[in-house]
Amino acid sequence: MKLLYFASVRETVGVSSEEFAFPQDVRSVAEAIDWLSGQSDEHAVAFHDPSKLRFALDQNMATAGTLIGDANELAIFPPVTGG
Amino acid sequence: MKLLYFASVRETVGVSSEEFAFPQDVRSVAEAIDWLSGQSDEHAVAFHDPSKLRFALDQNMATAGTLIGDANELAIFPPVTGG
Amino acid sequence: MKRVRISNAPINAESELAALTGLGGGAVSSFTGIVRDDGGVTAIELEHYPGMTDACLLRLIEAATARWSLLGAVITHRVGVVSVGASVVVVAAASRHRAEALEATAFLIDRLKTDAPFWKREHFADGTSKWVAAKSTDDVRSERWALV
Amino acid sequence: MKRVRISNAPINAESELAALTGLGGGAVSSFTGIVRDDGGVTAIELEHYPGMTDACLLRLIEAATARWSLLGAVITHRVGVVSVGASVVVVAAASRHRAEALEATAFLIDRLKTDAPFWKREHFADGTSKWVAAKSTDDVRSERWALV
Repeated sequence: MKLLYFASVRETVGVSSEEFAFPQDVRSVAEAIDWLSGQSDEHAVAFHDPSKLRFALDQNMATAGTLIGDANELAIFPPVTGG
Repeated sequence: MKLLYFASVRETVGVSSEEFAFPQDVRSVAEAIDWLSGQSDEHAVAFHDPSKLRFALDQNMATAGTLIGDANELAIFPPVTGG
Repeated sequence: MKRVRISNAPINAESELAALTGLGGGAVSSFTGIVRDDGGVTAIELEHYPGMTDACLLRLIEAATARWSLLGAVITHRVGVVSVGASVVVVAAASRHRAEALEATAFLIDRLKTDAPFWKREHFADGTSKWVAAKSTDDVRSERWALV
Repeated sequence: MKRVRISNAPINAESELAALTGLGGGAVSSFTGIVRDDGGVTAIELEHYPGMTDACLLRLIEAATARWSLLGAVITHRVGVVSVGASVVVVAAASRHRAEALEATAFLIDRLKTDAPFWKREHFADGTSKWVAAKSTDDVRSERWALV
């Protein structure tokens, strides 16, 4: 699974992109966030409050409850502020 | 009193502007229209249906019931179609 | 910045907007009305009430400014003959945030349609012409803005 | 005519509108978002999600076209560093009659604010910078457009 981070999430994690093979029991976006939080102190800080994060699976907006299925790309970012 | 006519009203009356001294009993716009209708066949045709006319007194929108008072200019025209 | 212009010459949205983008606000909204080729129309001819038109349009801007927090608003309206595809009217408003500019723009064009003393004559390819009738839908849209 | 552009270079409303005024419609409406000098901001820096941005903006135009009878719509959005006073975004819509273009323009900018993957960082005169927080008022405006 390709992970993409944007804006403050990218800055906190320290990279804009990385690859992980999630364990079998990671099925939803929320479970992925929980698992990612264990990967480093930076991940833990970046993902400690999932209510303040937004997600996209294969470039479509997703929620914490969305199942990952066979998606290839999970993007994690703060609420958008364009326009 | 200076009379101004616009668009189809101007074309029907045949002039864009004229002057009249209204009699004393012409107090409202409706009474002015009624009196003007008697001035010529063209006036009669132009003003036969006041519900299809709009009015301005001294360049402010008025209605049939508006009193003429000491206004100097009465404009009579069809509903506006700008924009 | 409040500006009203009655123009015999072609107008374009860009120059009308330029004055509004430099006012320090975050939002500029505009509406441009264009002559449509409706049933063979080749041009329209616009008559107006010269003494009243400027004052009427300025009153619309004053009303919009009283109702919304605007940094500026402009209305430019063509008179005379305007060909199909050319702009008849441009209204635009600037504000700090977008809601005000968007609403004021809709208000200005809706009220202009029912309140400003302009009359349109359509010219057709066969040489005929006729006055355009006012639309009841314009009255409905204008009355939406009545303050309750 | 549906067009989405992500631009590193300055944008101006005029060129964005030009394509829409020639579609035969009677109405073109536009909104321009401009960088405000809020509390000493000198510029903003826009990051986006390159793979997703174009598709997201095009989906917004598709949604507007499905909802209103439009002849065309465009969205152009800056990325990178944008100075105070410069345009960040232009959205515009063309339609036969004005109601559709006006509503679609408001819809496009309201939804862009909450749906499109852009993030703004503010740069200040003292050399500091910070990410802009999303506003709950933007959510409220976006949700107004939910189809009931």
